[in-house]
Amino acid sequence: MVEHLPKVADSCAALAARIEDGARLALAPDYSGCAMAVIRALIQRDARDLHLVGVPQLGLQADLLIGAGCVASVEAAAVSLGEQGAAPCFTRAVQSGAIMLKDSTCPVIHAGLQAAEKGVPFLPLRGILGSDLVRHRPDWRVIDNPFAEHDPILLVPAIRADVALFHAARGDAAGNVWIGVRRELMLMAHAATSSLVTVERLAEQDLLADDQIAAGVIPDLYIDALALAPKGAWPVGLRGAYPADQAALAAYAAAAAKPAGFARYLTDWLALPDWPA
Amino acid sequence: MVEHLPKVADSCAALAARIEDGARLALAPDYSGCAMAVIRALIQRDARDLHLVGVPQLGLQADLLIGAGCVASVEAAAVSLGEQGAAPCFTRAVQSGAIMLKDSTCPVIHAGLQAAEKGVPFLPLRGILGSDLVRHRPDWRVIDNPFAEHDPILLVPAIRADVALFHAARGDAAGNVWIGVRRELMLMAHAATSSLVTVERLAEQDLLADDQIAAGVIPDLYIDALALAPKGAWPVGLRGAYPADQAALAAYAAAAAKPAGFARYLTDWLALPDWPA
Amino acid sequence: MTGDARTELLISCLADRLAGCRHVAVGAASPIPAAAALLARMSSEGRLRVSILGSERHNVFTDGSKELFDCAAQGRIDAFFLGGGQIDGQANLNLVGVGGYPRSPVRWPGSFGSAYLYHLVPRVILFRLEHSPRVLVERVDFISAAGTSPAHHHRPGGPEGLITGKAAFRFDRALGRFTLTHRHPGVALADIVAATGFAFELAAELATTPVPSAATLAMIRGPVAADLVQIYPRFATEILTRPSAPRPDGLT
Amino acid sequence: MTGDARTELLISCLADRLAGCRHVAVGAASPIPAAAALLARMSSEGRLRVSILGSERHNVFTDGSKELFDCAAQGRIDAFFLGGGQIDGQANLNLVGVGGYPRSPVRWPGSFGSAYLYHLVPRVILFRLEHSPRVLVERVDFISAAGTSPAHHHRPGGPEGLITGKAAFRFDRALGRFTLTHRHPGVALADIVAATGFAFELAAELATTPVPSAATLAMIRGPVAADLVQIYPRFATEILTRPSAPRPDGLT
Repeated sequence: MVEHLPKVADSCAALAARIEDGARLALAPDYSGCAMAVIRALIQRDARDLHLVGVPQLGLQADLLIGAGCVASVEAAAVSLGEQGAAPCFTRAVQSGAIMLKDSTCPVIHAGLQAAEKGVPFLPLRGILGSDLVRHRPDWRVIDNPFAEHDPILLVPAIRADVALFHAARGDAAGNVWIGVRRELMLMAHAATSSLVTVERLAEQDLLADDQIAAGVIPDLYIDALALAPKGAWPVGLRGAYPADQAALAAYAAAAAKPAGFARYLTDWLALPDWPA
Repeated sequence: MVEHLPKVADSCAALAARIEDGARLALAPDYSGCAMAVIRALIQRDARDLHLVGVPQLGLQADLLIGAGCVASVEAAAVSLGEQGAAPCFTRAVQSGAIMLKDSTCPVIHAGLQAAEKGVPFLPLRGILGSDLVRHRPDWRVIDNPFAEHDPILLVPAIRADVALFHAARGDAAGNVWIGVRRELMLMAHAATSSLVTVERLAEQDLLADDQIAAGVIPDLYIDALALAPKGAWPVGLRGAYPADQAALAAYAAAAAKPAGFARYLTDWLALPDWPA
Repeated sequence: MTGDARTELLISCLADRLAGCRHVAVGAASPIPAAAALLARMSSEGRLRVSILGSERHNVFTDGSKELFDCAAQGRIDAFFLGGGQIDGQANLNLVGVGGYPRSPVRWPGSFGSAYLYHLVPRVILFRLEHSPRVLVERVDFISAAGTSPAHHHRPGGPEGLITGKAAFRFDRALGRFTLTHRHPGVALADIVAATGFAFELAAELATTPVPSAATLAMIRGPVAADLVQIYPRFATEILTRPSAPRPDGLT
Repeated sequence: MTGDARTELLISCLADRLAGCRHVAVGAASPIPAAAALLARMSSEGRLRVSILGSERHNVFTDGSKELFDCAAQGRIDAFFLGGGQIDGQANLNLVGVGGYPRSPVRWPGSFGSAYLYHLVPRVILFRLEHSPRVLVERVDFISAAGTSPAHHHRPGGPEGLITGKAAFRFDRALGRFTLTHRHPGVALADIVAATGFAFELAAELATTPVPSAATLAMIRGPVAADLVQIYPRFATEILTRPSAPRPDGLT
């Protein structure tokens, strides 16, 4: 493969600095690739008015950002800490009205991203009709399928994020990122204007040089900046690398159950001298 | 990974026998994965009234099937022999009206397959308006984008093939197929009711067991039958395995330029005692 | 019934609902449905495919998290399990919250893929362990996924029935009503009526949910638990393979 | 001009049209545009990305053959080359056939992606070596891809100009007309007029296409040819790196 200009940034803070206040930010769920070290840097730089898009749902990343006051709105199929239960900051922010909520459902998020990927204003989707989600989403439309009679169908608008932020196992000097079967990260990258990525490690070789590896790679064409972040998803896991740190997640869930507990947790987390790699 | 029931068929003839007369058959272009050995078996069994869908264009496979009288219609963005020039049997069949032609353009085929993949009746697509293709495709629609004003946009219907037929580098006993970066083959498989595949070789191991390999694999969930066919794409090439046999393609193009030459070529080709592996 | 015996009964009961399926998908954080799917797979001699979200072993998807939904729309998934914070008599599901929207005093994570899969998977089996008037309500506060649709809507899928910690209901899609078909061993009809917040029909013959056979129990405690340990380690080791407590009545 | 010198001139001329681009894509079976793109890339010190369909080296796509089209719609491709069996004065392209449809007495392979990319790639450079009245027609027999669109249509892309074996035209999208801006060395205006089947404007100052500098020629014959040999072996070895025949007029 031809070499492209290198894109490896110096730090997670440098990546966080590229995410402007008010940006529409697409994030992965806890089972996929979470760039937790950049989330910390975003909170450290006191980011404001972020509009989060969960692809298709959100977990710890969102709960931290919401608790830290960085978030104006959330569009997702769900926000939760998975086995650790509800996302406490999210729940409080919804109940207090501190964030604007765009409740969705998984395939709508995927279809909205695919619409952005294809550069079309909308995509149709089966099902969903009759759900109260439709009533509360004035940006969705129901039309009669023009290819049939009396066949209502939902149209969902393209979801164009300013930034897709995620973590992956490997990157190379050109900015190619190996994501393996976690193709929702590729969809995010295609659909977003810019993509910022942290990786566990930098590969020596060009990730596109070997077809076997290339099949799981997002080419640098879509990647705007890359930073090295070993254990960058912690305390959530990274497929093939490390499992979620359930003890750390449980500690978070317990602390964040009350606002004061969350505040103490955040202070400690931001003050950690080193990322626990 | 969990073992699924094996799907390795005994022969290319067995695969060809699964493609019924009148079937809508999705085929790959010459640069992707052509199951040429099954094409020969289809002609040997005297298949009739096939409706070919080029994903998104067609080459030698289509020209042979058309020349042999197996084809009722063709839907494709183009049919050609690439560097060897026009596809002679296709050209003659269009000019004589022997086949029904649904002229398309690459992204419409992809969008139609994606609509089938998503189980929706249509997908919107930018561009294309003003092309005479639209005038000649009564199955396409132009609507006003419901999310904007005075913004006409093309809707293209789902392309649901009965069978996707293609060739790939590797398969395993369960029927998993490695296609690497040739993801149009995955889209074909998702979009078709059934998928029949020939492979260069059978892998010993489960192709889904290792994430690095799995990223380029169509899972057996979508594969109905698999046959071993070394050099199964010949005389067209297979990425990573062998290049196109330009001499053989030139010989075909020269012979097929006239109907009598094609007939002689076909007789010889069908009579080849062994596949030239 | 001890917790373990009830869990085994439910696994067996849910597995029975998968008879004849070629492919069942199970969502995340669903240990009992996952165990049921694996049990049904073993009973089918491998003919039933099981896709468990969150599992690496029981998940062949290679096209990202959209693939499950595309796969369902292609008609390649025959059965799925759904639950909800509230389930009403018309089989509407609420996974969003209670007491007003959007600032719901009780707020749950969200609808996930329910609004979609409920319409596209032919056999959706509703499962909720808690059988109480706060879960089984007359009318949900928020419809995440609608139990029924107008006849002209494209809807190949929908609810097949509801299984709880106390009983099993069949759902009639045309009538839009549940019918109580089974009570679990040791559960009185009056208990079910009192714990159910919606009106329902009563089957002509109310059966008792069959207890799992010794062979089934052996499968659950052996290969099913062994298989499940990778996804739900606590559930598999603490619930399924724990030496059983003495069971005074032979089962419960 | 000998064939080789004209080829080099065209490569240089097409490469000039890519100034300022970040990403140019080149379709299959397009050796001269591919060479031009590689030349422009070398001149840009790597800032220009080149995607050549059919190349494994100059093609980073990993999402199948749809990715080129999605990528264009995302605004990530700045320039593309298109040609056609017929090109008319309104920049309509015909890749389908001549003399009636569908049973066209002259039938070409088909429209490929032209109908789409022409609308979505900002800078589409039309290129056709043959400059004759049968190619450059008043009105194409079949519009594969429309040169212009009504103002309210979503159309971020369109034709920038047309380069042939004889000349270069600029296209005015608002007027829907070509303007002749350059004649290639040794080509008379009268020859161009006679060979062009459509009416066109004449630039206030008709320039002569600049011949490639010695440095450019060295790049074409050296690294560009070496790079291209994997995709177009015959073109790269026989045309670009063949020892030049004596050139009576110094170039042509």
